[in-house]
Amino acid sequence: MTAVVEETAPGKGHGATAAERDHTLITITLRIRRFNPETDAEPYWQDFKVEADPTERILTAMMKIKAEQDGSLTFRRSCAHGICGSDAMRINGRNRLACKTLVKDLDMAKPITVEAIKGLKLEKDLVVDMDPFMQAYKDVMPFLITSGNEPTRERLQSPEDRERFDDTTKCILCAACTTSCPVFWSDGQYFGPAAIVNAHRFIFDSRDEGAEERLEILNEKEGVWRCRTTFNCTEACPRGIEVTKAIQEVKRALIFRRV
Amino acid sequence: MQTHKYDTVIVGAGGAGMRAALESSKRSRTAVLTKLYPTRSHTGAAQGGMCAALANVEEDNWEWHTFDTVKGGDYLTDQDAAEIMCKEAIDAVLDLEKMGLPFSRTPEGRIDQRRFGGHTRDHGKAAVRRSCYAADRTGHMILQTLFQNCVKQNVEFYNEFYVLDLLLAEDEAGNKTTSGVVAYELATGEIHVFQAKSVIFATGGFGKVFKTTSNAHTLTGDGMGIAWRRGLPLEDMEFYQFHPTGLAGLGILLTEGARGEGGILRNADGERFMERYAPTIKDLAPRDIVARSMVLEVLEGRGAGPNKDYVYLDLTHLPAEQIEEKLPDITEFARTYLGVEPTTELVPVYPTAHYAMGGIPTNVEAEVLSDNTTVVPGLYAAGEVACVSVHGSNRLGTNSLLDINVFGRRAGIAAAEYATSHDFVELPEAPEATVVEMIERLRDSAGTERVGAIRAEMQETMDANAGVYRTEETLKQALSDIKGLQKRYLDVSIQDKGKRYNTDLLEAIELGFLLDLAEVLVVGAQNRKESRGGHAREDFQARDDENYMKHTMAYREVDAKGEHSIRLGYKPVVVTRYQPMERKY
Amino acid sequence: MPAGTLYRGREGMWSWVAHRVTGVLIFFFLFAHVLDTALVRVSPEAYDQTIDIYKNPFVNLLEYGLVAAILFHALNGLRIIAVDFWEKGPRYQKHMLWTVLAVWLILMAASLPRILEHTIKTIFGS
Amino acid sequence: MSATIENAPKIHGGGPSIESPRSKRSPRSTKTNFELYGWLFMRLSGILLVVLVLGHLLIQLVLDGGVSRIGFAFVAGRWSSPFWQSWDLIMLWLAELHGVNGLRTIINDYAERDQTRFWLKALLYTSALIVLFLGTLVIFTFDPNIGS
Repeated sequence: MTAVVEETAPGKGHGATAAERDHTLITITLRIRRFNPETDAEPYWQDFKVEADPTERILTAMMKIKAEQDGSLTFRRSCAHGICGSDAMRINGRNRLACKTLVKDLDMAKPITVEAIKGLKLEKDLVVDMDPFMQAYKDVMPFLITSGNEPTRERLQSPEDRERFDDTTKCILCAACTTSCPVFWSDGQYFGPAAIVNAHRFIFDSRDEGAEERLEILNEKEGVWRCRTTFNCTEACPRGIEVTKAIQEVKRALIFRRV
Repeated sequence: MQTHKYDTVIVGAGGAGMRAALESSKRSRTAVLTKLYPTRSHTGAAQGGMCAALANVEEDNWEWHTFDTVKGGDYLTDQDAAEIMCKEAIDAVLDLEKMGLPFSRTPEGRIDQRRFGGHTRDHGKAAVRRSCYAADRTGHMILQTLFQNCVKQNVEFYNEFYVLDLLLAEDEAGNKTTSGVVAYELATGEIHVFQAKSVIFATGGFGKVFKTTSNAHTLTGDGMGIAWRRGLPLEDMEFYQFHPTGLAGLGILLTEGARGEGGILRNADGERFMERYAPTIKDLAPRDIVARSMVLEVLEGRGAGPNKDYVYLDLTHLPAEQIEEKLPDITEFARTYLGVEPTTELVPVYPTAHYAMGGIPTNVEAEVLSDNTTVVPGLYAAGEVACVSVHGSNRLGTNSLLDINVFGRRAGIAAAEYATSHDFVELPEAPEATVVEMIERLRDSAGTERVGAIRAEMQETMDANAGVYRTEETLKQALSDIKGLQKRYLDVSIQDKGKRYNTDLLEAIELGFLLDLAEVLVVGAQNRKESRGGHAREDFQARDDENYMKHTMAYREVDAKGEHSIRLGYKPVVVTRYQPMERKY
Repeated sequence: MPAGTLYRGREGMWSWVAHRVTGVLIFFFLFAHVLDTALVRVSPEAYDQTIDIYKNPFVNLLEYGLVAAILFHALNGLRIIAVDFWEKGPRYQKHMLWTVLAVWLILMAASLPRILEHTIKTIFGS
Repeated sequence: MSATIENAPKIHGGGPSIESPRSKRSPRSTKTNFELYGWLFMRLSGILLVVLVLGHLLIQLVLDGGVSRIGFAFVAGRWSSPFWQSWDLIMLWLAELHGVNGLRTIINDYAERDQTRFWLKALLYTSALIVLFLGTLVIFTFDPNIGS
């Protein structure tokens, strides 16, 4: 459950909470990779200087730029606190959610680079085409499959069985994992971590009866065997899902056919 | 421009929209139009749970739930609607479980339940465990589960299609019938006309009229704004819920489930002040009461922090494992955004704008009303955009997730049935004209006003003058500010003149809706000279059933010169079995 | 399109890159090694001549590099297997990588004199 | 994700970019466990190779005298024993197959055009055949008296 920051440890109390510390604005530089398909042949870098509170989110700084400096700066955003998965982007070289990355957790003295996630078609500035990503998700049959008559009440499931797949229920489909994967960059046909995570969520759900079918899909050429355990996905997941571990569990399930 | 033809068109793909789609797509050819990818919808941010009298862990029944809902809504709740919701709640939860939702479980393997604000046993005797939950990610699980089932059913989505207009055919007598919607495709800038027999609005709320809000940036009241501009009324817009526990200064939501698990609110002196305001259920009083109490603590100088402008949520007495297991996400929010460790430190919290009780008036079949009783054939609304009104003047925690599931489902069924038994209504001539004009005006404007500046000023004035407590004076200020901003909005210009992913244009349009709705909210609040639920007047602190035990209906009037004004009317409250009483907890 | 910045992967990614690079190196060496060994079918002289190349100080140094590559590939390979089959492997992948590197360093240091003995003798006399 | 709009080809253009990934997913290939076995083979052969190759290195380069003593005579000495013959034979096959599979993966990853992929793989498999054939031949038909 740790956030994706790494340059400094997440701020702990130190006697005063962040809300109680004084808020001094500093000037930071965001070096954003811009691309407008209507006018540009190639993407290019553009620097923006913006006043920011160190405890502020990168997303806030970007919204400030859009509101005050350049309205054409284009990116997706919605909930702004790491729940909706809209604003996955590559900040200082790593995939993160702009709304879960605080200014103070990056090197504020240097320009902060912001670019689109890699491996999906770039549409404009930080917006990529999410359709292929969603297609991979759909391909693993991410829904409960059961047979027989529906029970009148709920299906029973012990807390232990529920816990078995808890980690992978957290996925918000932000694509930070899939687009951090070196295999996905070079081979877009690979299902990618997010799709496997969502298959895992059902394969290990004690109520589900579609595991065999899903495993068969992931046994394909573009399935789990393409995973090279680089752990980029685990590092990138803003929800703290142990993505690589989930993929390994699917591999082992395939090998031992023990689900 | 492109034209599409569907039986049913659903606008919005949050909980209500997708729940409706699961029903309507089985019965009629359905398209779901959403300005976001479905899983980005704000249903996913809901945390604490979804109440239903399953009685899995202790005695409970849906009548108690109904009573709590009516009382929680300060008796402005339409009781027929509340009965339906609370009765159907049980199946709504079980349906979700069968769809695969991973609820937290009891040791016996049943769906676990926990306490939540305002939910009591036997008409207010004590707090009851009624909220079915999945850690503090219930909304996330609901949204994912509904989306998963939409994938399973092959529901047709049009992602990043921003609906900007509702097409209504009108006969000589002025009766309106639905004929479709007009949408703007973000990826290409192209206009799409969707001809449909029935249309469901499930576009969510408009929390972005406020600065400090738990709402997503996308919650700009588009659905309400579109209906409003098409001459449909809006109901009870002055009732806006402020959630007590937003992260101070940020507004990010910390679930009421935190108090359901035993969390306590404390002022700067460490006092558990809710004991003074709600002696029986204390911190689990309904949100309006807790939010008002918190504001009073701060106003009376007992606020914490350097500016004495917030209070604390105390979880430190709870076992760390319980916090990690039951409240993992909010714990992380506190760590990430405030640098506070909730297991050992107090978390600074303050009320945050959260939920619109009001919206497009509908009956219990989710049919949209054009006045107190007249149905607009083919038009439906469900979820936060609608006002059924199951929440009255104050929604109980968890009842929104219930609302979207119960009335989303009802809307889906009703709309599909309407579509299968009716023919297409002819589209008006040049159906896209209004939208094209609106977009071109913004794109070609030579004005000098900036969207960001106007939006910021609107949010400032709404926070300052139309927040938890309001007075005649502050509301007057808010109204004059909004009027001024509306004038400036006419001069707004955007920098992005392109067609692809023009979010600059999108934000400008959204601001227009927000300004409209802010005005309706303030005018309604000004007119209601009492305090009830989510509408608290410092200058009229008592509830006044004599004069205001009725819903506000706001109508947009346009005079001969094209100037618009707001006319207010009223609608009686449906009372079935619970007579208004003084509200004590 | 000119790529953006290099992805800043961490231990997991860089160990994978190293694994790939060493793997390819070893593969090409294997190819050469089988060919040179095949010379034993031709004549002892041909073989010994070729083997003399290995005894050249510079090639001897390359050989040390080859050992480094093989050792890393082997040890990291074992780490990958642990990640694959040990339930807690993914959680301890970084610890295991540091262990791999430590063992690798020790072995490389320990074998340094032996492998380069020939070169040392050639250059400095025995 | 957006539904197919029959009369509306989605306009993509302008943007120079890699081809849309996963857009032209071929229908599900016939069910085989080839990739699974390939993956398993890499692990199992890996473990054996650690022993075989490190042993080989130890003998060749570290133990008594290292590379200095290697020569025709040394080889002749070793291959007179069936034990070392089988050691080297197994090592040769496992290493070559391990390597070929590794290279195959790398080609799959980085060769973007089908043509390139085909030719690189053809080259790879040919080289593997040569190495395996030659290596096996040498080990089995080694003649210590060839020079005399």
